[in-house]
Amino acid sequence: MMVADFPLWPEQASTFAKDVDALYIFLIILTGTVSVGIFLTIFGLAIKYRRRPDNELAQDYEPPKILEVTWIVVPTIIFMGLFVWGSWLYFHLARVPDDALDIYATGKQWMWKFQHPTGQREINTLHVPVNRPIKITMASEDVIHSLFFPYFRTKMDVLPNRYRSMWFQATKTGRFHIFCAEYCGTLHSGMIGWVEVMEPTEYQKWLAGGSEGSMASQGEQLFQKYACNTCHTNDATGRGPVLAGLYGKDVTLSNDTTVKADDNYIRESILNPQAKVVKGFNPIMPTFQGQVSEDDMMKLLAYVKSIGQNTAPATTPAPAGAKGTNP
Amino acid sequence: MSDMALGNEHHHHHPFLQHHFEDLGQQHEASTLGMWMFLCTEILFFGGVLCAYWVYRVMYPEAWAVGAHLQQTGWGATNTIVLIVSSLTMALAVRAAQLGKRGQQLGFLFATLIFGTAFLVVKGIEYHRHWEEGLFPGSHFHWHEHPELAQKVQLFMCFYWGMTGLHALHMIIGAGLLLWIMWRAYKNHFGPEYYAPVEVMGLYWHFVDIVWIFLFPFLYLIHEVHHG
Amino acid sequence: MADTTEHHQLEHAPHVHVTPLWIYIAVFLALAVGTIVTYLASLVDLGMWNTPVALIIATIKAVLVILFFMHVIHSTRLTWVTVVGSFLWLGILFVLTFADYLTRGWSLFK
Amino acid sequence: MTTATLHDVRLSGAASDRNYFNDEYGALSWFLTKDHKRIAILYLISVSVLFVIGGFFAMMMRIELLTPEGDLLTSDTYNKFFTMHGVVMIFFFLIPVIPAVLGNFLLPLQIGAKDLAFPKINLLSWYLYMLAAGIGLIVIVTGGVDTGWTFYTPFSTQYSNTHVFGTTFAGFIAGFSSILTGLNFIVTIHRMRAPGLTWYRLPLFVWALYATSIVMLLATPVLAITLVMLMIERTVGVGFFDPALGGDPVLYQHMFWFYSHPAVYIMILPAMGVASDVVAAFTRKKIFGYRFVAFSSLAIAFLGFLVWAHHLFVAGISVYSAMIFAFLTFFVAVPSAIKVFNWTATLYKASVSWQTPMLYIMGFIGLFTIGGVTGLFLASLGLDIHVTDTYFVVAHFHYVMVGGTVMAYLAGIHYWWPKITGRMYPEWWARLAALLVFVGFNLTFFPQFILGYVGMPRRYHAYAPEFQVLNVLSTAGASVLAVGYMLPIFYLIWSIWNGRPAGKNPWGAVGLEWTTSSPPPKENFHETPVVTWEAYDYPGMMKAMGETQHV
Ligand code: HEA
Ligand code: HEA
Ligand code: HEC
Ligand code: CUA
Ligand SMILES: [Cu+2]
Repeated sequence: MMVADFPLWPEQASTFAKDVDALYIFLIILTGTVSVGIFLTIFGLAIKYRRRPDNELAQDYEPPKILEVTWIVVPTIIFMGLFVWGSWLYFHLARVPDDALDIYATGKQWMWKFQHPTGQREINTLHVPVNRPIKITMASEDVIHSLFFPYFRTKMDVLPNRYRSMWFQATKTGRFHIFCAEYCGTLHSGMIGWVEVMEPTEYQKWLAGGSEGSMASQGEQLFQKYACNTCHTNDATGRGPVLAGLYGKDVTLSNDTTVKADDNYIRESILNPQAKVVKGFNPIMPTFQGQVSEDDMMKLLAYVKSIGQNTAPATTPAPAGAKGTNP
Repeated sequence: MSDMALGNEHHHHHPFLQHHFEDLGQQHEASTLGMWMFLCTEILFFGGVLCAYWVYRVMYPEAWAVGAHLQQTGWGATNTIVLIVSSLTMALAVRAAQLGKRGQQLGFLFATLIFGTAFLVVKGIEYHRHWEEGLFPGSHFHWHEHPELAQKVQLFMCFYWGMTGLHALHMIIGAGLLLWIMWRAYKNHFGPEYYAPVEVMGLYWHFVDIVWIFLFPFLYLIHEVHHG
Repeated sequence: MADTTEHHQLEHAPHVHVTPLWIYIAVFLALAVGTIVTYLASLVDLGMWNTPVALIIATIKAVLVILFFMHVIHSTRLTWVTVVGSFLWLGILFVLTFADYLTRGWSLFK
Repeated sequence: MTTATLHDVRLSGAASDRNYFNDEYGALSWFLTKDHKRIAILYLISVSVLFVIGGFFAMMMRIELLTPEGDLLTSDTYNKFFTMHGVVMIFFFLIPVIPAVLGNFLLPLQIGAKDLAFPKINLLSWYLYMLAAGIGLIVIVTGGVDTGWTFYTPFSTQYSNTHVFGTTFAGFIAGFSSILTGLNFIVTIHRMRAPGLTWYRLPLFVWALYATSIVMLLATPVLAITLVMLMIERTVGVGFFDPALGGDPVLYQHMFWFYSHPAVYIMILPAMGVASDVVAAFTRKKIFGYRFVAFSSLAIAFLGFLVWAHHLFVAGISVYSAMIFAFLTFFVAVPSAIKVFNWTATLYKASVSWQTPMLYIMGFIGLFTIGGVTGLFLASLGLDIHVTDTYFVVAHFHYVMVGGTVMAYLAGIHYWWPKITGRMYPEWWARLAALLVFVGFNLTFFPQFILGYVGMPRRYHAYAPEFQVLNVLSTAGASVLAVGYMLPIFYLIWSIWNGRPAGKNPWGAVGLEWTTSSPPPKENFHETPVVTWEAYDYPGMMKAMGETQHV
């Protein structure tokens, strides 16, 4: 069993993997050459000029100073190249494609909870379609965790105080590891799971099975449960601003600055409404800190998002299933 | 033992010259440089918490303004003046030591101690009031005027207590050192040849004063951010 | 930085530079005035300038204390380097920390 | 007025009978000593004990990791072990080891001073260190701590129910010990140099200690205040980084690494200083590009402050600041490269002696290079996303810290052992140990690079079965390494009584420390030396020695 299962290289299962591996291989060759070169030089010289009776004294010789300049300038240039390459990859990973499929993740000691916009929830397993960018929006309920997909060559820390999002596009179907990579207490090494990459049709089938209604519609119910609708009505008569059409727009605040209504803005508006007060409204919205769990928060977010795209409240989810397939 | 490497004759063996120094000049330079190095670390010590303070101040300007308005500026201003006076008397004590005037020196050191203590008393009064008003962070923090800002104001109060507490701790240590210096001054240890301990004490005391010069506007005087 | 010449200086007892009394008094008065001005400035609405004004006055006060009460003005170059250096280092902490916080909202052009 | 000159820098007879060791007797003469050499011995004993404790935790972890299941230790115990391994090794071993042992002993000797500028503060540093280590030991025996050596919030402030307070308090105190050592060194180097000893005549070890001290002075206080904030948050229940109040855990990480990245240069700079001195002595040459090597220490010390957030590339900092930090990180590698190349170039046309200190230093240069260049992997943003928090990072930092600093420390302790004790260590055993350490080290940590890239996260008590083979190799290597480390402990102690008397200058090395007797007298020099020669003036020394003399 030991020998059979002895990988020296992780499988490449995302679009990103080969790019990262390319840089890795380049670095191995570059630094390998340099390191081996230095090693051999040291040993070579140490043997050649080893102390012998006729070599008790070093020769009075100084290598030319131009060497010094060379080995300052050349590495610097190489390093700048590495910087550009590494940054290019990083930037690429930071920019989530617009057409990515939304998935929500919560880290919690010691499990991963995933929610699909259509309402499916799963723990420690994540089903995603192949060949389609997936965006994971995530937060932690307690300490810092880190969602790590080694075969996709990506990971990101999950924070307790704000949303962050990462993305990947799987290129192979199959089961791949998920690890928690940021130490989070007793069962940190047990906070593991699997990502199941499926054909889009399979994925649609899977989505169709057992769900409690889409996240947005569950969010809508919560919207009533928390009595948000008493102030946020569908027309301009409420005490709070109309939330339809809000998501992704710029909001003008009472101090005349504008902010983009993104995930973290919505989250903050609910947890700490007075931090950014919308122009023309009184700061009367109560805080929901401590009342709304991370799961519910994500549903509320999904709801606010859903009514952001089409002005009517979403009753039917706009599932972000694979293109052209019917659920 | 031979000190003759530098071969200067006029230096008799001063009782406070330590064995490993060549002469009092070297010893003096070493002590003051040592204190400066220590103050470097102090700058970064206070600087660390100050950096955190500014990060949150930029994030939560309203809460910071509210927090500053919870302070009584009168007390803060009084204390600033008290501390500046103590710095003056400290500087004059060093001067008296340089001139070898023992009486003056003792007087100014004593004045410094008195003003330092006055500062701590005023700070104590403020602390007491904050405690009574439930402005100490933690489970018994009560402050509800703007419920939505309460958490961030509490965060501000963490910094208030943390920074002024650290500063007060430095004052207490300074007061202890002053007593020791006063005792040595009383024993007539200092004069134009040897006054490094007084000088070093002064550097420390002035540094603590500088910290407060910044803390005062940062914790008491934040102008309200106006909403349009 | 120190070199051999430093040792010659050190052969003697400490180099005493006694600051005239009036300088101490003048610095003290300046500090007191600074305190009052800071306080008054906080009462008027200077728009975005309130914070910078408070900071500038505090810095001036600190510089006065450092130069005169702490005798840096007559000190060796090494002392100057030490003082300036430690503030420079504090600057590193601030600038690079804020390089993060202030750019968090920047968009990633596509 | 007699002065020590080049002509004295040669082999000479028996040790003088009065030395710092036998100058006074009794336990109190040690515990109240102000002699920097005795304080160095106190440190030597204490850091060695803590190294064995740290090593014990390492061995237990390696044994646990033999199998994928968590079978030997419970997960809580494992978590405590890697935390205490990291805390002990970093704060109580690696940071003090070279400065407080070798630096303390040699700095005054190398600059021709009678002692450090502040002998009492030097003793105080040791007591603070002991207090911190004592608290650390109490924490260990009363249940330990499980946060990782980085103490990330909010886990450390709100979730861990182990002795976080005690540990961070110990770290805080150890920090002050380190600050006071740095302060003492800087003042000593500025104010206590012997006549004629200009900056460019200083041994590179002194330059390295100077650069190290700057970092200690300017970085450590930020750690101190950060730990204070952490302790307050933990005791009061709310505080500076608490997300519930709007605090930001990433701010803690900024402040922690503002210290802890420069701290890695506190660990490596003195090692580089040792390397320079040893390379010069065992090649009988002046280090090539002396000034470049000297200033590269200062450059590392400075640039080291500009790169801390390369530990936070996936932690939630802005994309643009990540790029700034990555950019600056590459610059800190340039002065390190200068040193590596200059040591290598020094070997050219030299007279290379293959004695133990040189063996360790050859190992050091190679292993530090591997550790350093894998740091470049981590600095390459897009790649770090994959390898951060995996065994790749673990391998990187053991290569620089163990392959780098510990190897250099072993080189230094062998090189200066004759000066410290007046006796030679047994060369054959020492070479054997050096070989074992080198082989064992690579076997332990090289597989971890692969392990990391394949995806094994660090701080894992149990792991996926496919990672086993590499883990078994690593554990096997660690056993060899442990034997390699055990040997010196035995033969060095043995040599104190049984070693061959060393004489003033057994290596034929240049440097003020070799002009006084071994062990040195209480006040170091019988007469204040006057320096008239350049650093590493081997050509000059060789001429002065006239006919070659067999060493
Ligand atoms: C002695 C300690 C030490 C030293 C010297 C270094 C040196 C370096 N380190 Fe390392 N590092 C650590 C100790 C150290 N590190 C520790 C303890 C951690 C993890 C902490 C934790 O999370 O627990 C860490 C983690 C760490 C990270 C974060 C990884 C992560 O968590 O994701 C990074 C990222 O940039 C990094 C980079 C570097 C770089 C670029 C250097 C450079 O200074 C290296 C420069 C040297 C060289 C480059 C070699 C010589 C150069 C040549 C021979 C030139 C020729 C080469 C070419 C032309 C390619 N280190
Ligand atoms: C100076 C620093 C230093 C040193 C010297 C070492 C030395 C060693 N380290 Fe350590 N290590 C760290 C600093 C250091 N480490 C840090 C900072 C971490 C991160 C912690 C964290 O994540 O918070 C870490 C983490 C770490 C891990 C990762 C744990 C994890 O993430 O789950 C591992 C795993 O193999 C490891 C192994 C070893 C080994 C085998 C040695 C060997 O070199 C040790 C060999 C030494 C001895 C064994 C002692 C001498 C031997 C004797 C006297 C014989 C008698 C004793 C016995 C045989 C029991 N270390
Ligand atoms: C007591 C009335 C009230 C309740 C109840 C209320 N809100 Fe609000 N809300 C407001 C007001 C007034 C504003 C505008 C002022 C501000 O930004 O604080 C607002 C602003 C918002 C915004 C930002 C809107 C924008 O245009 O930028 C969001 C998002 C929001 N609320 C969501 C919710 C959610 C979700 C709930 C329920 C969990 C809720 N609110 C409950 C009154 C309320
Ligand atoms: Cu969650 Cu580690
Ligand atoms: Cu680093």
